[in-house]
Parts: sequence; C-alpha cells; structure tokens
Amino acid sequence: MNWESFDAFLAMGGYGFYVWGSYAVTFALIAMEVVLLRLRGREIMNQLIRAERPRRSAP
Amino acid sequence: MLEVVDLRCERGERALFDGLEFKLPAGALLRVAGANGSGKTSLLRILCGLALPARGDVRWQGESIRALREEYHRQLVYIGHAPAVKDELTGRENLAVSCALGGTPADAAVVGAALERVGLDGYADLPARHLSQGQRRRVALARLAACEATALWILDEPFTALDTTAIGCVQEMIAEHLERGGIVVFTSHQEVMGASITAYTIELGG
Amino acid sequence: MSRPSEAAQSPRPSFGGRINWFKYSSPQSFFPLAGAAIPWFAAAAALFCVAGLYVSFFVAPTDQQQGEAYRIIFIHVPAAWMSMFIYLVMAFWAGAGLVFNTRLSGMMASALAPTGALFTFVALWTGALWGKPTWGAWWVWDARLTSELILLFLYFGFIALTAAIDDPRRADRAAALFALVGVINIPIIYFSVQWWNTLHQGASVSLTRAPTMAATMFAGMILMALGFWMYSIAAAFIRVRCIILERERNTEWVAEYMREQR
Amino acid sequence: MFKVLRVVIGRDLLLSMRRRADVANALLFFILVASLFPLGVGPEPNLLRTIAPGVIWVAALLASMLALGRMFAADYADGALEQMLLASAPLGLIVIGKAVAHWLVSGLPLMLLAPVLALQFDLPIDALLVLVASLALGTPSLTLIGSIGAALTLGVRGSGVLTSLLVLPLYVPVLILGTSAVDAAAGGVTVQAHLLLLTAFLIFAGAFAPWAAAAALRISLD
Repeated sequence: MNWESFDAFLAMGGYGFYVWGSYAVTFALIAMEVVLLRLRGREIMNQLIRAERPRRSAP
Repeated sequence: MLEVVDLRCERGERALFDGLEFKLPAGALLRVAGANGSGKTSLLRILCGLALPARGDVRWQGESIRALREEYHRQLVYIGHAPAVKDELTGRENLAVSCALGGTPADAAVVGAALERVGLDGYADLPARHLSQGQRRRVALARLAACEATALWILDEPFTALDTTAIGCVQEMIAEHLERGGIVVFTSHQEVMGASITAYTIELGG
Repeated sequence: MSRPSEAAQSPRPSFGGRINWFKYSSPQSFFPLAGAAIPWFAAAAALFCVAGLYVSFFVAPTDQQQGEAYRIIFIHVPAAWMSMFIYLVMAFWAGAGLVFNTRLSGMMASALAPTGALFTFVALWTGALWGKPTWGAWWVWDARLTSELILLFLYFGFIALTAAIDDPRRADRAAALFALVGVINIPIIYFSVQWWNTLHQGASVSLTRAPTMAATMFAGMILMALGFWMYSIAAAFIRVRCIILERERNTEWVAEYMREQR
Repeated sequence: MFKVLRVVIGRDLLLSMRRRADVANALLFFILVASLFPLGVGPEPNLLRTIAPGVIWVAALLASMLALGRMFAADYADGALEQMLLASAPLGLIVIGKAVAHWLVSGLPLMLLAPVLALQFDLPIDALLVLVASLALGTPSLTLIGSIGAALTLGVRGSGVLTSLLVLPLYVPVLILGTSAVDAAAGGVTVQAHLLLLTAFLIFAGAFAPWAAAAALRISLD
C-alpha cells in the first residue's frame, strides 16, 4: 500500500491538483460522452415512435 | 451500343428508380420523361459516369464505363443543366475549350461554322456575360455541331430557353446524328421531336 | 418503370438472391450484433479501468524523480495510444468504404471520430497537467504534443466535414478521403515537428520516457489502455446504432424493429 | 493528353486575366497581413528580424489558402467542372493543370512580393534569397494540398472556413520547413537540407495530391 492515510492519497505528494485534475477531467468527459450518446439514442427512438404513430392509424 | 443493366438510383433513402434495363443500338434516340424530381437528371449523370448508381452498371460497346473512363468520355458529349459556359470567355473561346477538353479539338473554321449553325455568328466574339440565357444555351449546344463524329450525345433538357428557330436547329442536328448512326439520349417534359423520328421513351417516377 | 413509393417500402430482406448482401444487409444485420455486444464491451471496459486504476494508485510505487505527479501517465499514455489507434481504425474503415462502397464502413468511421477526438483531447489535457509540475510549463512544442494537437484538428476537420455535407453518402466518402489524407500526413507532421524541435531547443526537453519503466507501471498502463479500448468499442457501437437508425429510419426493418420494441 | 493539360492551363490563366481583381485581392491581403505585424509587436528591429520568416510565411500561407476558393468553385457553379470530369484526359492531369495555373496567379506573385515585404522586416540579403527559394518550393505544395480541401468542400455551406479547417493542419510541414530554412539563412547556417526536404515534400505532394483531389472532385460531384 502506497498511502498512509486518505489525506495523503488526496494530496498525491503535493501534486493532487495535477493528478486529480487529469483523472477527473478524463472521466468527466467519458461520462459526458455516455450521457450524450444516451440522449442521442433516446432522441432518434422518439422520432421513430412519432413517425410510426400516424402510419399505424392511417390504414 | 449503350446498355444499362439493373440500374438503381437512390436519393436520400428513397429509390428514384430500380431495376432499370435498356439497350440502345446505333441510331437510337431515347427520351427520358418524368415529373420534376423523378430522377431524369440523375439517370443522365449515371449514364455519363458522373454519378454512381446504387446498384447496376452502364456499358458502352459491352464494357463497363467505369473501366473505360477516358475512352468512353472521348465518345461522349454531355450537355448538362448548367451550360458550362464561362462568363469571361467569348462564345468562340468557350466552344474551343470544351471541344479540346472533350478530346475532339476543333480549329477556328470548325468553331466558327458550329456557332453559325446555331445562329450565333454575330455574337461569337462577345464575352458570354453579354449573352442572354438562350444564347448561352446555344453556345453549349454548338458543341454538337462541332462534335458530329462523337458517337453518344447525352443532353439534359436541350430545348429549354430556346426559341423556335433554335429548337428546330437542335432537332435537325439530332436527326442528322441519328442518321449517321449516333445515339442520342435526352430529357424533356414534352414530346419535341417530330413524328418522323421514332424515339424510345422512358417514363420515370409514378 | 419502377414506382419510387413502392421501391422504398418493399421489405429489404425479400430481395432475392441477386442482391449484394455485402453491400445491403450490413447495417441491418450489424445493428442487433452491435446491440448484443455493447454490454460485454462496457463491462470489460469497467473491469479493466477499475483494475488499471487500482494498479496505478495502489500497486505502482512512487517515482524517484517525479514523485506522485507521474501517476498521470496512467491515463496520458493510454489516451495518446488510443487517439492514434482510433484514427488508424477510422482511416481503415474509411478506406474500406471507399474501396468496397459499403455503407456500414462510413458509418463506423463517423461513429469512431468523436471518441477519438475525446481521447486526443484527454491526451493533450493530461499532457499539460503533467508538463506543468515536471517541466514547469503547461505546454511545450514537443513533437508528440504538437502532433497530438494536429491530430485533434484532423479529428475536428473530419467531424466538421461530415456534418457540413447533407447527403450522407457523399459526406461519408468525402470524410473518408480526408481521413486517408490525414493518415498519410501524420507521420510527416510528426517528423517535421521533431526535426524543427531539435533545431530550436537542442532536445533539452523530452517527453519521451518516464525515467524508469517498472513492470508495475507498464501493467497499469496496459490495463488502462485495454479499458479505454473496450470503452471505445462500446461507445462506437452505441453511436453507430444511432447513426444506423437515423439513416435507415424509412426502411421496413427499422419499422419492424420498432414494433418489436413495444 | 498533354494538349488537354495545355488547354486547361491556358483557359484558367485566361480566366484569371479577365478577373484580375480577384488575384489582386489575395496579394493585397498578403501585404496587409504582413504589414500589420510590425504595428502589433512594435518596431524593434531585432525582434522584427527574428519573427520575419514566420510572419511572411504565415501570411503567404493564409493568402494562398484564401485563393483556394477560386480553384474549383466557379467551375462547379456553372457546370464547367462536370465537363472536366468527362474530359478525354485523366482527371488527375486536369487537376495538375488547374493547380499549375492557380499557382502561377497566386503562388508566384506571393513569391515575387515577399522580398519587398522582407525589407520591411530588415532581413539580410542572403535570407531574402532563401525566402524566395523556400516560397518557390513551398507554395506549389500549398496549392497542391489545398486543392484536396477545396475539392472536398465544393458546394458545402460555409465552405471557406471548412476548407481552412481541413487544410491548415496539413500545411504544418511546409510552414515548418519554409520558416526554418529562412531562419537558418538568417543565422548563417547552411540551408541545403531544408530546401532539399521542401523539394522532397513538393515531389511527394505532386505525386499524391492531384490523384486525391481528383477522387475528391468525383465524390463532390456525385
């Protein structure tokens, strides 16, 4: 184990800002991409459902 | 001989036409008819090799035009929707350039005669910017007179913007070309060729 | 003569033997395949990332010279790897699309681009955060960083070109050509920047390698890279499914799929 | 076949001759951009001498990029490009012809104007010659690479900005090689290696770019 305490873990030997800045931004971006993808998928599904409804009721 | 095999053309996700097949022997005239947006121009562009069909093939003398490329181009005159007439060049220069590009260089005498044929002899040395819409169209069509030896003519709406004399002149050129054993494909909304010439007709769209 | 309305609505699968399946059935048959594969890739991504994070924070020892700051390389280097790898894969699909004229290839290429751009940005961002404590500068005009920046621009160019052209088939093919031009240019750019860099700085600054490459460090980087790789596949598959639905919305099989969904 | 090449070059030169204003505008842009820098960074001669190669090269690069719009757009709009795709010579050859004509009216004048601008920056005479040589070898590469971008963005909304987004990253090697050649000359170092690399890049671009631009034109006109 590298760390004596949780505080030491957070401090990263004084480089906490750089290390956590890197990791946080990376995973935030990944999370953002996942959310955007989900929104895009939902959007197209909604459009398809909307497009289908008139086709069903018409005949 | 121009041959079309199982041609399909899509625009967006819609099929404009599908399973189109025909063969045009020497001396044949084909009119492509249809409503706006039915794919007339698309078909012509596919026949030239400008556009790729979604499926199928176009063959010239039995070989795919995609393999022939420049060799096919040398035997083809295409006059598109846009007349390809440069504003800054005179009628004479325009015609000389387009003939040279097409692989049938025309000397001054041929160019002059061709422009005279379409009734532009008085305007040959004016920059095209000073010409009317119909006159520019005629500059483009003068290429037909200069490229009589070119076997295949593909003309997109050749009669639009033309007066009756010019229409007569183009009809005459087409008739002569067919007699020589040339092939002509053109689009038009109306029946424009006289009854004396039998034309195949394709009606696109529904 | 065909009637367009009929042609558009006739069910694709019943086209018969003459049809080129390679060309036509791909998006349709790939759609469920990708859907089935996504959870597995996502799970693998999570697993590898957790393992990678564990190794990079709790197993890998503190570096003698750089202290804890060096732990940034556990995402910096894998992200840089992925940014280049995704570009290559994208160019591969692009080239395949141009050669074989398959529709799925272009969709795959455009599905990969945003994820590739994301990793390129991550590589740049973490590079800056690593450079500051290590060399005292957020940015150095090092060959790698500069090439990475150019790579980001190439990704943006690819995405912008795809977005600007309305006809999807033309967009795919134009962007594919651009991707291929880019792939040829990246090495040239890299070497020219490297050469320029040695001229100007006499190789005083080099991001090339961390001082000691312990086995645990390498393991951490590999695990993270695997995690990013699996994530990229999952993300690209989700995106390609969206693209397929968007482009094929008027086909019978999508309508059928929608009926099954309810 | 080379007849077609000659016809294309002649035609494009004739067209530019009759549209002189367009050509002049790109040159004026070049002069203006290069003249703005001393106003922006101050008149200190040593500083100006240091930044001169970069400034002149970047200005030349931007001016040549600005001129790319002329390469295919007008021919695309009036249908002349369709005729070129249907010409009796390979499309790559026609692209070469257009690139040559385009360089003669955009790259060549830049190259001839550059020494005058360099005097504003007090560059030594040796460096002036190298500047001209590097532009002579570099601007054709810019035109060739640019032709790909111009062909890809034909008929696309906002094509001007998009072209720069596509093309500028690809210009980086030329910019680096060109400026460092002038830098080396100003510093009294031998410039042979730089110029050779620029030549190599030009040969590479000449062999590859027309082919790629031709493919791009086919895609854009499909």
